[in-house]
Order: sequence, then structure tokens, then C-alpha cells
Amino acid sequence: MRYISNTKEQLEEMLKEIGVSSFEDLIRDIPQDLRYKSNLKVKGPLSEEELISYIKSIEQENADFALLKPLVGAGAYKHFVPSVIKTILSREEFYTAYTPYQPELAQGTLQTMFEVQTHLSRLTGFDAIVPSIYDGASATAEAVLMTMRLSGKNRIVISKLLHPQYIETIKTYVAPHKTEIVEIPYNDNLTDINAVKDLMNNDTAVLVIQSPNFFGGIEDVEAFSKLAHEYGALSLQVVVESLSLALLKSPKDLGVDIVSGEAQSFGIDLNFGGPYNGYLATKMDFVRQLPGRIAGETVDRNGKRAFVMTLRSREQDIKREKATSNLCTSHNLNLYAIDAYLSLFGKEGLYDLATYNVKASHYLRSRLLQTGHFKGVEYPFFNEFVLETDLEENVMSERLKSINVIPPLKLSTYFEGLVNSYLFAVTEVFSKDDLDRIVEVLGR
Amino acid sequence: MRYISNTKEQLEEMLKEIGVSSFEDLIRDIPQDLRYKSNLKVKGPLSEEELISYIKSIEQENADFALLKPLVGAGAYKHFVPSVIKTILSREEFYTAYTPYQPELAQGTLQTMFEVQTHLSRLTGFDAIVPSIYDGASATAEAVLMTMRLSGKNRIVISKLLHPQYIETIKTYVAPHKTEIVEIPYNDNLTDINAVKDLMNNDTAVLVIQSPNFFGGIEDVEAFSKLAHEYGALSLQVVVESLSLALLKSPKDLGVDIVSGEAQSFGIDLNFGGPYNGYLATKMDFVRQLPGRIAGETVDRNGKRAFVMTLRSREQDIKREKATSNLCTSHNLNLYAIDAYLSLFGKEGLYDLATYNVKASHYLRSRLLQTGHFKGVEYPFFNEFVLETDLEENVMSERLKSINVIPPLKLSTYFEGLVNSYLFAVTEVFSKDDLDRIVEVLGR
Amino acid sequence: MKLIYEKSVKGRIGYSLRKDEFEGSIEDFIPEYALSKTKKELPEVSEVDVVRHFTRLSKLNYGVDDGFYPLGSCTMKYNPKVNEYLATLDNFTQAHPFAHIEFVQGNLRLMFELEEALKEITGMDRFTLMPSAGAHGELVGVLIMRKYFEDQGKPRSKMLIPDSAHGTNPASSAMAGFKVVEVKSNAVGNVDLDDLKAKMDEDTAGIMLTNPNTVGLFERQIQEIAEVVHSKGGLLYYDGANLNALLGIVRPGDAGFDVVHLNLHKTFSTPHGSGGPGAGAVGVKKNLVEFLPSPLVCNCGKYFGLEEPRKSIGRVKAFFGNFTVLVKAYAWILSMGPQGLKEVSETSIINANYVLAKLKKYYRPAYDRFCMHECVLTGRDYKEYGVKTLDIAKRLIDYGFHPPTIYFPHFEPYAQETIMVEPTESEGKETIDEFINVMIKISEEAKTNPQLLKEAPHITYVSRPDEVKANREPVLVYKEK
Amino acid sequence: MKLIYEKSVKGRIGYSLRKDEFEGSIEDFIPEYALSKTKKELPEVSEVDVVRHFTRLSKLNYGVDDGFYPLGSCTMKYNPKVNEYLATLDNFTQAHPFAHIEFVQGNLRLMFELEEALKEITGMDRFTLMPSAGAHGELVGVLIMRKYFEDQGKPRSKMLIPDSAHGTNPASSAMAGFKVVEVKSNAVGNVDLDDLKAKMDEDTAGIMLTNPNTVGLFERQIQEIAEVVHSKGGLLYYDGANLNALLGIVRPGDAGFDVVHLNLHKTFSTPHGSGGPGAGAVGVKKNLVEFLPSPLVCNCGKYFGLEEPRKSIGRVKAFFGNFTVLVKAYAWILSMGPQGLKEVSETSIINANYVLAKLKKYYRPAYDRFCMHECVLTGRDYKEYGVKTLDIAKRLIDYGFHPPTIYFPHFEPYAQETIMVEPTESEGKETIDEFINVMIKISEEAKTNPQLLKEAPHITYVSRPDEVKANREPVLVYKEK
Repeated sequence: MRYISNTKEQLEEMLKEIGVSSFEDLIRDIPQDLRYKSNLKVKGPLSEEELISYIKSIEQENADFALLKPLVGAGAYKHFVPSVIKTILSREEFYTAYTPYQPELAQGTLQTMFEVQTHLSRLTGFDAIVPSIYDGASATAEAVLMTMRLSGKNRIVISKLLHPQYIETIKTYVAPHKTEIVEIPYNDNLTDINAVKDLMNNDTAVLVIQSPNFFGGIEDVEAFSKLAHEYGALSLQVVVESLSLALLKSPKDLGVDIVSGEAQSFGIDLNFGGPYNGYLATKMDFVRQLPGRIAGETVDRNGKRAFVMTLRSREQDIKREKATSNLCTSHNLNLYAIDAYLSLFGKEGLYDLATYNVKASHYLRSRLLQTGHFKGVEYPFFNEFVLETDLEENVMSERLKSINVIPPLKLSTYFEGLVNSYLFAVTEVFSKDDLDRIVEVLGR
Repeated sequence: MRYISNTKEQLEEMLKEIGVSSFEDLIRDIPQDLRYKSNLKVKGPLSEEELISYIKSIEQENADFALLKPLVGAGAYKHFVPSVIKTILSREEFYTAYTPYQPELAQGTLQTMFEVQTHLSRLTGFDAIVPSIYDGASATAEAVLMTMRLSGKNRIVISKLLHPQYIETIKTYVAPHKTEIVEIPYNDNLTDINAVKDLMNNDTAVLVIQSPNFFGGIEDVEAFSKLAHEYGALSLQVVVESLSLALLKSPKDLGVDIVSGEAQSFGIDLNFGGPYNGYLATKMDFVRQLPGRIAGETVDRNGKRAFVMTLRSREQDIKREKATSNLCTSHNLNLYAIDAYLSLFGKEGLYDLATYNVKASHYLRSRLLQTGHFKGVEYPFFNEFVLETDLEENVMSERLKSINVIPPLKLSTYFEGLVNSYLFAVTEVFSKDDLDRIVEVLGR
Repeated sequence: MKLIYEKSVKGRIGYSLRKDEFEGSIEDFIPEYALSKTKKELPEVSEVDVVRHFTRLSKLNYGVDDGFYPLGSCTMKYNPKVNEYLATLDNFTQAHPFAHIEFVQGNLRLMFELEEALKEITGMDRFTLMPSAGAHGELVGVLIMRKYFEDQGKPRSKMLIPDSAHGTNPASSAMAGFKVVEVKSNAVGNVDLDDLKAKMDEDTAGIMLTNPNTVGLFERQIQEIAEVVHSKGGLLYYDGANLNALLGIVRPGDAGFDVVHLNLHKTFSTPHGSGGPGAGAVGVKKNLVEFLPSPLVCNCGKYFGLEEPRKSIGRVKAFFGNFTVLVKAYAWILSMGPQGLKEVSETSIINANYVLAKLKKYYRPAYDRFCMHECVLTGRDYKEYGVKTLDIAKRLIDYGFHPPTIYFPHFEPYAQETIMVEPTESEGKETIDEFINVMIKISEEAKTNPQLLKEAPHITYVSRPDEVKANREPVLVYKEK
Repeated sequence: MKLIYEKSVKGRIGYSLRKDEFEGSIEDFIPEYALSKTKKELPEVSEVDVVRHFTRLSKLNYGVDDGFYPLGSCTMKYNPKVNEYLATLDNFTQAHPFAHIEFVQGNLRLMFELEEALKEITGMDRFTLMPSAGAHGELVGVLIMRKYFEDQGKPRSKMLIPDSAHGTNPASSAMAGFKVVEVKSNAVGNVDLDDLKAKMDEDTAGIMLTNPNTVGLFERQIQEIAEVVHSKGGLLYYDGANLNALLGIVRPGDAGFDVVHLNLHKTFSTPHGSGGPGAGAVGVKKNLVEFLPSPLVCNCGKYFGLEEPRKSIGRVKAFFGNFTVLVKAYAWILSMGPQGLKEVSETSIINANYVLAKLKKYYRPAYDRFCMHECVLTGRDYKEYGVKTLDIAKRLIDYGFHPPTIYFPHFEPYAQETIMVEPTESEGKETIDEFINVMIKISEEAKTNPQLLKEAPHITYVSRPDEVKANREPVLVYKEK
């Protein structure tokens, strides 16, 4: 077998050197009645050529996604990923390495973690960053747990316009901890700030607001933070479309205490929803309550700058059941992508890219409204918006498919009241011509 | 522009440091009336995303080759290329490096050249190898020029069953040198050895035989070599399907003096005919008449084994018009693929692979003969064979296309007499089921 | 080496965008209360700058393709290149998780077929492929256990965990609200059955067990352990970190385990990616299926579809699992086939025992037994020369090897100087021999020239970064001077 | 490091094949006179072995992505990653050259559009994309010149070539049967017009000229040169090695050239691949089109097709050009656009003059002029310290740079100690400054510690391999001891 180096002869030789006559001698600890006696009923072995053709045949059962442009976002955004990023990710030194426990053999990983921490710091305003947690949803759940540790309180108030799957994830994570979860209603596609006042009290650990929210709406985060603080609660902002941070005020400047976010937009493919990359950002005061891996700068034996995993006393392999979390494996490989993406686009590029997203999405919305088939309230949004339509679902789907566009998200799945409403996402993968074509087929 | 690092400000600063006030000062040597005053009329600039979508739209105008299996070979063979090879070729240290003029920074390239020389030595029996020339055709032309230098004679005798495009290439290369070219007829898909006797004389520089020949036929190379030597000529064997060397006797053992070959079968994609990789192999006596780059083993300042480009006094940058050839840039990148391919398959694998090719092609031939639509003479062949058919060309094409097979080569293009004959190539990309399906559609 | 910020030049460009043909300016669309007054201070570099930066960074790293990487418990095996290729096929990487189910039949089929294979390999009845990592799988597993008892109306509050276990076990249990109760190891490195019996009661959800355990030894009394736990109504959790030893030999499901998690990035060869993404599939027996996280993939007639288990613990992340990791794991299984899978375990067990046999004189183990797929040695004999196991590990770097896992498990039988070596099935005898010879050479050096070890590594870009300083004065982001 | 043969283990396997379901054995099919009695002694290694072998080999190399690579005349610019991606699209790499013309319309369109772009950039009337390299293009170019004169019934036997020219120019001329006549350089580094006039006659086919020439200087009198050559019925051949200086500034076709070859792997950014494959497109003026190699791509109505020029010199290789290289070149042109192309030349000229201005005090050039896209310096002043230019070059390696081209052009004005630096447009000022500072530092070292230079490089895997030994006792293949 090509992935196993030793030949039968070599194994025999080694058994002899070990001093046993057969492999069986080595595993005599295993009771015979536990042994699996037959052959495992799995397919294979396939030659590499057969394997490729089999897996490709499965892949071909999917739609031809390379040609399709999605009008659906909702937490998974199709942004263009520069080829440089795939080149970087294909360096074996990155993808075949382990967690950087040996800093001498992992400065590449550690410096990248540190650089991403810096990028996210520039975007959020905070200096204490956990650069890689599974995804935005689990990072948000970890953030909520963190606020409960920080505050010693068990009541959490969450905007109903937090991504529904993020809400579900929080619920799973807090379930063992007798937590009271309160959801805030919304109004005109924004979280209802008046309603919050009635829902907050002094037992509240945290007020959780997503901005841009699930409907793309840009919340007045500063007002929510103030309100949270009035009740002695922490303010947690969730950022699912992190590209918005290129244009929007830094969470820190809005009085937020913790940010949990999803960095998929920064150079990570859609991947059917994963692997993505969650992150946390907060003030240095809270750094020792953060879960997950953090890189820090130090000097080596010779005084040279070096990077290490730091503040490790928070972690499970040191603190076991007293750790801030059980996080061990993160999604570090994504950090090379994020680092490269944010470096390539940089200060000007990320701004221009975000601006394009804003203008393109607003253009499509206003053109769709003109067709007469759509209606919706005015509200500030980034690159996603909600419209109600009089078109049948399958009519809209078919027309969009005919021009290689994936339909927007039907909101009724998550919001019972919104029967004919859709959540549209528009990114830079759409040219103005593309959008005009959409308007044309939907405007008929 | 993302590929140009310096900003306008930096360029201004540099101009100042140079001591000029504008770029124009630097190019005042260029007469004004030579300047191109308008903008070049080329498309662009395209953003990376636009570029990808444009080039892909061109690529989509091709047939969907990823799905197609070719029954056509004729000098370009579809063999399966293990993924490891693409991984290796994507190492920037290989593809972004220059010709190994600085051995300290190019041991990777030089050792690879040396390893490929060794592989080709094991396959051909010769110790003097030029591992990379543009392709088999140009390598063959260079070999012919070499025999003319070695012999001082200008008459060359070539089998008519040498690949037609190789013959054309030889003709182009020898055209300036008042060369007499004599072609040997064939008989039952093999070069007519009786005819050769009449065509040889003592003015002949070389007898050129391809084996397996253009029709896949395995020639009695030893007999041809003897004949050549009887007339004081050199024996040149051309090997276009180099996989055959895994099974067939080494050219050296057949009395051949020089081998020119094409190594595309060893891990190089079809690429629409290029880049491929030609090579030369001969005895050490002739090494100083070889054209092109050769790596040699030596020791470094500290006695450590090292590799360098060697026997450089043959080359154009040293010898100018007295060089053995003008070869400068070769196709070195392919050597990593060839080295990896031959190492992965190795002694047993290459033998098994070649055996599969032989058995699969013989199976298809005998099954096609059974259909009654095909006929052909018996002759020894490797993985290509000629059959005549009573099926119309477009009938055969359409039926094969319906099962995603590219039709075999119609021979009438190159051989006027062969009106309904086709050259079939069968490699390991065809399973027995695939071949049965071919027989089924063609046997109707 | 310089940070990318230290390479930034004002005005330099590394990106390209299609032309913005829309009207209006950003202020027309974004309200003043939200719009940042300044652009965020990211670096400004060219494409060349970025490519060279990461090329150089890569050369400060060490991966499996660079050589022997015998990190015990981490199963750093070769990551086949074809799997990387397959995971990047366009229709996989460009699939939107909210695309209609008809659009993603290929993805669902792949997940379905992978689940079938994992069921067969482990002897479990159903799997979720949702968890992103081993620890994530653990959390799912213990939440399932928690919910199972709640559903019976008899919640339990404790979880048994052997003293040798990974830190994630207690941490996961704590996250699921369990009180952790440690079970001792006995004199031969297995669970102390008496201690177990004493601690297992009807307020205890069960035990989290790694088998072979983290000392590389098979729990001989696994049947008795199961009996003890099950007799009190408890459940057995299988930590799959060490499944590489048992493929085709023992199926956890046949050995009494009720819940298992598998690290697809260990046993199933998907790469570790400098610390992830991995995938932590969780399998359960029939009676626990209804508690699995939602959604599960089902083969529902014409289409592959999704279903929600009736009493699901809920979601543990957005969307589905780490799909591209799943592709690699499945491709590996198909490449191996039944016989190949068994050879994996046989070879890795022989490789580890060979290391043990050759090195036990020099690095005395705590227990005199054959090991499974990894062996645990110690550096305890070199303490007298002032040499710590850390120094031995660092010295290995000078010889071109990645150090083994050290200081884990961190408990007494090893004098806390553990060296855990896992060669995996990928490594050839000559590589292992080279490692053995170097280890022996280092044992000599430890006696004759301890300073050499204490200052190692000597050949790396940095050596012995000061972790205390990093911890005391945390510098977590770059600031321009 | 070990050769792959030295890693071979009998019976080890690195391949997989589908099952052989056919009947018979090999002796049934291959005649005894042809069948080898033994298997060929190739190495036996696993996939892991191969991957690690090449990973290690790669780390003994230095590429453009590793840093500054200022090889004069080689135009080692950044190779954009997107181009690598585009060249590996399946329908390109899997296209069979003998597939029916309908199957390969995409390939033909790409070649057609690339040709159009090259025509516009150079001012020529038609291109062949067939040649595999610069020298291959030269051969095509001079064969066209040869055939042109033969076709007129007046074959010519001589070719003029400046003394500073690349070795390929005389070698190509010789291959095409021409007698090479060298033209001298004048005091300012250009062609000596008097010498040219004396040597150009009606038995001379023309002149092969590089412009800017290989000294990095523009041939100021190019119009006069053209006049001299054309007045005798001769043709001007443009060696495109240095076109990087002239994009959008001067078109060779407008400057009197009749034939040009372009190195797509220099100016057009396709990578050098450790020495190829490249592509050496050849463009000609109208009167020479009918001599181009066959086939050419044409836009013939409904389809793109192929045509054979009437008096073609014939084929110079099998099939078409180096197609995948062509994809990269075209992608680069499209990324650049008209303005970008001009910026390439402007930036590379400024970069080179900046190096010249900063280093001319330390490494005196032969001519006191501004240069074009590369500058030629010398190490002549350090001879007195026993330091050769080679030593300076090797010392640069210790500082992380690839050395510039040295000892070319190898003629008197430079005291044969040439150092030719071509920074290209890719390099940023800070990289160039770093190079300049190191060069100055080395000039100091040459005076104060020449031994340091003579033993350089000190940090590489090997240092100063013995080329004389390699040449005297050639060892070209590995033999088991």
C-alpha cells in the first residue's frame, strides 16, 4: 500500500528485533472475544485513478457551483478569493504541521496567528484576540459562556436578529448551565431597542447584538452597549459578515465589551458551510477569561523576537476541568488565508471592496423595488437586505437558475411571519451587468 | 498594479536619487520618432476575478476533456498522473527558479537532473544522457545533427514509420546542411528491413528507426543496428512511447548508438502537445558531441557530494557558433515530474503499468476484430495498433463520443494509401469495462 | 523575520477589483452613527510582497512532509496529496450551505457514505459529522450523555475520567456541567478497577475512556470496566484519539462503548493544518441516536436529505460539518479498503514496539509491556545530569526531527518526564532507525555534554523563546513604534 | 542529500493501478527478440518517501518567491499565481493535440488572441507560437531569413552579430548554416557603425540585434543600423531577451526589425521552471509570413483552424507550441492592460538606474550612461585584493540574495569582470536598497577580508562544487557500489 512504507519483509525483521515471533504476540492484551473476525465491509481499495473518478462522480451530483453566483448569504458569503491564497495554503509546511507546541519549528504558524490578531485588532479596536475558533456560531457560544464566567450571572438577552443557527448553538452550549435566555423582537429589520429596555435587568450577564444583523441591518450598537452597561451587563457584538468592519466603526469605539465573529469572508471558500473561522476580540482586562489559542510576542535565548502560544494557563491541557474551554484543535490553517487576504487587500483594498458590496447591494435593491414585484421597508444595511415579493417561489428560482444565480434565502424557514420574504446578499462577484440581468428576469 | 511593487511616490524618490527630474531623462537615448505614441490596443487591465472568468470562458470552448478518454495517441499519450506530481510541481522553489547556474542555490534542480539521467540510463542502458530537450521531435533532430557531426557524413536513412511530425522536424533542422534524406518503406506495419539494404551505403551517417514505431509496431531493432554498422553508419533509435522501455530490451543491448526519446508518458499532461520533454541517451564515447544540459556529480569545497552542470564546453554560452547546439532553455520543470513518476512507479510499478497497456490494447484489438467491422495484419505492438474499418468516419466518431471517447487517429492524413485505417492507442486509463463499451458501440 | 506590517508601504497595492460602476458615495448608504471616520490601518503591500512573506514564513515551519513527526497521541501520519486535490474540487468548495437540497446532492451523498463507513469501522449505529474537532466531538458526546439521563428524568452530575486522560476530557465534561471524578491508574498502566468500582455510582453519567489509553496501552479489562459502568446504568464514552491502533482489529461498538468520537485528522489522515481544521465525528448506539445534534443526513427516497433527531441536543455550530475535511477522510478510507485499514494498525503497532524495544534501555518506560501504536518512554534517568526531557526534545530538532510529545501524561509513574513516541504506519524502518540512533546519541550527549542539550536547538531561526515573559507581559498585537 | 536510489527498499510501493482483468501473460504479446529478460532497475519507494524527497530537494533551491533574483538578461520577475491556476484548467491540460479541431476551439482561440496581442505590442504582422524557447525562436527566425533569400534565388551565407550578443545568436546562426561575422562595439557600448558598414554586404543575410543590448544600453543608432542593413537587401533580427525595457515605448516593428523573437518566460512573466519550459514566439513582417513554421492558427469563418504557410520552413517540433506557457503569457497581458505594460518598462528602467546610480562608485561600469532595464557593473577594482567577481557573487548568497549574472558579456570593456543586475519591475525599493547596501558591504569585505568572499557561500548545503573535477571525470548517472 503506497501510504504505508514498511514492506512485509521489514515488518518481519522488526518483529524479530522486538523479540516476538508474530504480530499476534504484540496484541495479546486484547481479549480474543473482542476481536473483529471478519473483513470490514467498506469499499476499496481503489487505485488513485479510480478514487478520483469515483469522488468526482459524487462531486458532479452537485450543481455546477463554479458557474453559479449566489444571491444567498446568511452567514456564508461568496467573495472572490485571490489565487495567491490557494498557493499559500498548499505549502506543506503549513497544512501538514501540528498545533505550534514547539515554537522553534512553528514560527510560521505563530507569526501568522500574531499577524491575524493584529489585523483583527485593527478592525475591531480590541487588543486581546483569539484568532481561530471553529466558526462564528461556536465562537459566539464561547463568548456567551465567557460573559457568564465574567459576570457570574446566568441570564442572557439576545437579539432575535442574531443568525438563527447562532442562537441555536448558544442554546446548546448554555443548556447544562441553567441559563435563562431572552430574545429581543425586531422592528423594521432592526432589533427593537425599546423592547430591550423591558427585557434587561440586573441579573443579565450579556446583551447580544449582531451587526450587521441577520437581515443585513446595521444596528445602533452604541445605544445597545450603553443600555447593557446601564444594567451592569456586558455588551457582546456578533459580526458575521466581517467585511463590514472595513467601513463600520470599530466595536470598541461603540462601547462593546466583546466581539465574536466569523472571518469566512476573508479568503475562505464557501465549503458547504465549513471549515470556517470564528474569532473573539475583547479588552486586555478580559484576556485571561478568553478560551482558545493566542500567540504572543517574546524574545528567544539570544534576544531575537519570537512568537509563542501564550496565556496557556487558560487552556485544557494545563488546567483540565478548570480551563476556560475545552478548545484544543482550532482552525489555524484558515489563518494563513485570512492573513494573506487582509494583507493583499490592505487598508485601501478592503475599504474599496466593502464599498463595492454596499453600492452593489443597494443598487440591486432599488432596481428590484422599481420592478413592482418587490417591496420592503427602508433601513440601513451592508450587503444583505430583505424584500417581500409577489413572485411564486419556484418562478423566482427558475428564472434565477436560468441565468446561473442561486436564489436568495427564503425567510419563512426561520421567521414564521415572513411568508414571501427573502434575504438577498450581493457581493463583488456580481458585476453591474449581472445585477441588471437579475432585475431583467425578475422584473418580467 | 499588484505585480509592480513600487508606488509612484517611491519611483519619484528614486528618480531624485538617480539625479534626474523625470523618467524621460533616463530614456533620452531613444529617438522621439521611434516612440510609440498611442496606447497599445490590448484588452485589459482585468481584475483577477474578471481574468479568471474570461480565460475560463475560453477554456469552456474546448470539449470537456476531463471526462474524455482518448483512443488517440500517436506521440501524445494519456497516462494517469498521480497527484503527488502536481504537488511537487507547485513548489515555488522548482517552478520559479532559473537554470541552475549557481549550484549552491540549485542542488534541487541539479540532483533531479542527475536522478532523471540515472532513470533514463536504467531504461536505455546508456550512461550519457541529456535529460531535457524541448520534445521528442526536436531531440531527434538534434540527434540526427549529432550523427552528422560524429560521422562527417550528410546522408540519413529514416524509417517511414518514424512519427511524421518528427520526420518533418528533422527535415527543417537539416535543411541548411545539404543533407540527403532517404525514407524506408514499410511492410505489415513494420519497417521493411529488406528495403533498407538497398537504401544504405557507405556515405550514410545514420539509420533512424522508431520502436515502437508510429503504428505501435515493435521493430527488430537489433537487426537494423547491425545493418547500420555494416555500412559504417550509426544506429539511432527513436522512442516516442517511452513507457515501452519498461518491458522492452534496452536499446544499448540492441546495438543502438543513440536514443532520442519523448518522456511525456512519465507524468506529463497532454497539454495540447506541449510542453513535453525530449531526451537523448548514448555511450560515454559520444558524450562531448551531445547538445544541451547535463548534470554531473562532483564534490564541494568541503568534500561533500554535489551536483553541477557539466561538460559545459559543448554549450552555446561558452562556445558560441562552435557549440554542439544553440540549446539554452530546456524543459527542466518536467524533470521533477519525470523523476517523481519513475520513482513512484519504480521497478515493479512501471513493469506492471506497461504490462497493463500491452494487455489492454491487445484485448481491444482482438475484440474489435471479432465484431467483423475491423481488419488488420498481425504484428507485434506495444499499446498502439492499426486497424482498417468499414465504418464511416463520422459514424465511428459519433458513437465513440456518445461514450466519452476521443476517436483514434485517421491515418489517411499522413499515409495516403490508408484510407479507412485508424491508429488506436490504449493505456491504463481504460478499464476492461471501458473497452467492452467501446466494442459494444463500434460492433453494432 | 519582519511582520507584514513592517513591510507596508503607503500606496502599495496587492489587490484588484472590478470597476465600480455604481452611483453614489458610501455616505449615501451607511448612516453616520455607524460609518468609521478613518480607514482601518491594515498593511499596504504588493502581491509579490505577500507571496514572499508567506514563503519565508513557511520555511520557519516543520510539517509531516519535512520528516519524522512522532508526536504521541497526535497521529501525525502522511497526508495523501490526492485527498487535498479532491477536497478542492469546485463543486465542493463553492457549494453554498443554504443552496437548495437538489443543488448539493453530491455533498450529502458523500456525508452519507462516509457515515456508513465510520459505522462499519467502529460498530456504532449512527454518526454526526458536525463537530469541528476532537474536543468539539467530546462536548457533543457528553451533552448527549447528559441529555440521555435528563430524558430519563434522572439527571446525573458526575463523570469519571482516568488520571492519564487528555485535558480535553475533563474540560469537555465541565462544559457539559459534569463534576469530574478522577480514576486512578494501576501498576500496569490501566484503569484501577477497584478505584473505578468505588467511584461509579448512580449519580455518575459514565466514564470517558481512551483505548488504547494515553500511555499507549490497551485497557485489558475493558469488558469488566463496561460491566461496572453499565451495571450502574452508566454509559461508556470512547475517546477516539488512539483508534489508529485498532482498525479492523477491535470495534469500540463491540467493546461496550455507547458513544465514540473520532478525530478524522488523526486516524483518517486529514492534515492537521498547523492546528486545524479537523473533524470530530461522533457515533452512538441506537438508544442515543435521537439525541444527536441536528441535522443528520438521510437517504430519504429519491434524494439525500436532512433530518432532525427528535430529542436533539441542538446545534453546535452553524451549517454542517467541516465538509472539505470529510472529503479527505472518505477518500482515505476508499484508498485503503478493508485490508489496508487493518495494515495501518498492524504496521503502526509494530513500528511503535520497535521503537520501544530499541530505546527502553536508554529511556526507561514506566511499565514493562508491549505497547500499541505509540510508546511512552521517560527522560527520568538524565535528571541527574541536569538534563530535562525538554532538553532532549529540543536537541532532536538539531538532528532534523520533530520532537515527540513530552510531559504528557504528566503523572507520577513517569516521574513526570514522559516522552511519547507515535511513529504511525507511514514511517519506514530506516527513518525510525535513524530516530532511534539519534535518541541513543542524545542519551550519551546528556551525560557527556549536557550544555549542548540545554542550549538546543542550535539550527533554528529562534531558540527557546521566553514563554514566561510572553505570559507576564502579554504582547498580542503589533503596534507601530 | 541522498539520491532517491539510495532510499530504495526492495518491495516498497509508491503506486496504485486498477486491477488487471485481462487474460494472458506478457510473453503472449511481446516477441522474445524484444522483451527484456529483467525488470529495469528503478528505485522502490513509498509515496511518503517521494514527497519528502522532493520537499527536501526543493529546499536546496532558490526561486523568485524566495527573494531578489537579479539575473541580468534573464528578467526574473514575479510569476503571478493566478496564471499558474489558469494554465492547469482541465480542458487545457487534458487536451489531446490530435483531437478534432471542434474539440479544441478554446485552445485555438487563446493562441489566436495571444498572437493578436503580441502583434500589437511588437508592431509585427504575424506570429508563430511554436518555438519552445528563445533559442528555438532564434533558430526559426534565422531559418526564415535563410529561406527568404533562397526563395529569391540568392542565398546568403553570412550573419552579423555584435560582440556583446548572447551565445545563442551565433549558435543559432551556425545551426542555420550561416557563417558568423562579429560586429564590434563602440566606445559607448553600442554597435560600431563603421564596422557594421564595412561588414554588411550582399552575401550577408542581416544582423541579429538585442535592443536594449546585452549591456543594458539602447542602440541609439538603430535607425542608421536598419538603413545600412536594408540598403544591402539584408534583414534585421530582433532578439527579444530585453523587451522588458520597451513595452509601450518602442515597438521593434516600428524600428525597422523584420523578425523578432520574444521570450514569453522573460518579458511576459511565465516562470522559468528551473530552466524551462519557456516559449519563444517569433513575429515577422508581411514579406516573411509565408515562411513561418507550420501550422499557424487562423480565424477561418465559423471555426478557429490551422493553416500551412505556403513556403514554410517546416516544423520545428511536434504538435503546437508550449500551450500552457502561452496561457500564462496571455493572462499576464490581460492583467496588465495597455497602461500596465508601459508601467512595467518604466518601473524596471527606474529600478535599474537606481541600482546603477547607487553602485557605480563601488563597481565601476564600462560606460557612463543611463541604462535601460538592467545595468552592467564590474568587479574589476577588487582584482587587486585577489577577489574575483565570482567571489562577490557567491558572497551575496550568504546575505540571502541570488547573485546577478556575471562574466557576461565577457569582453574587454568590462575587464571580463561583468556584473549584470536586472531588478525587474517586481522589486520594491526596500528590497533593492537592501541589495545595494549588501553590495557596498561586500565591497568593503573584499578589501578587508577577501578570504570571507573566496570561501563563500557559507550557509548553503554545498559550497563551491568542483566543476573541473566534474568535467574531467564525468559521473553522469548513479551506480550502486
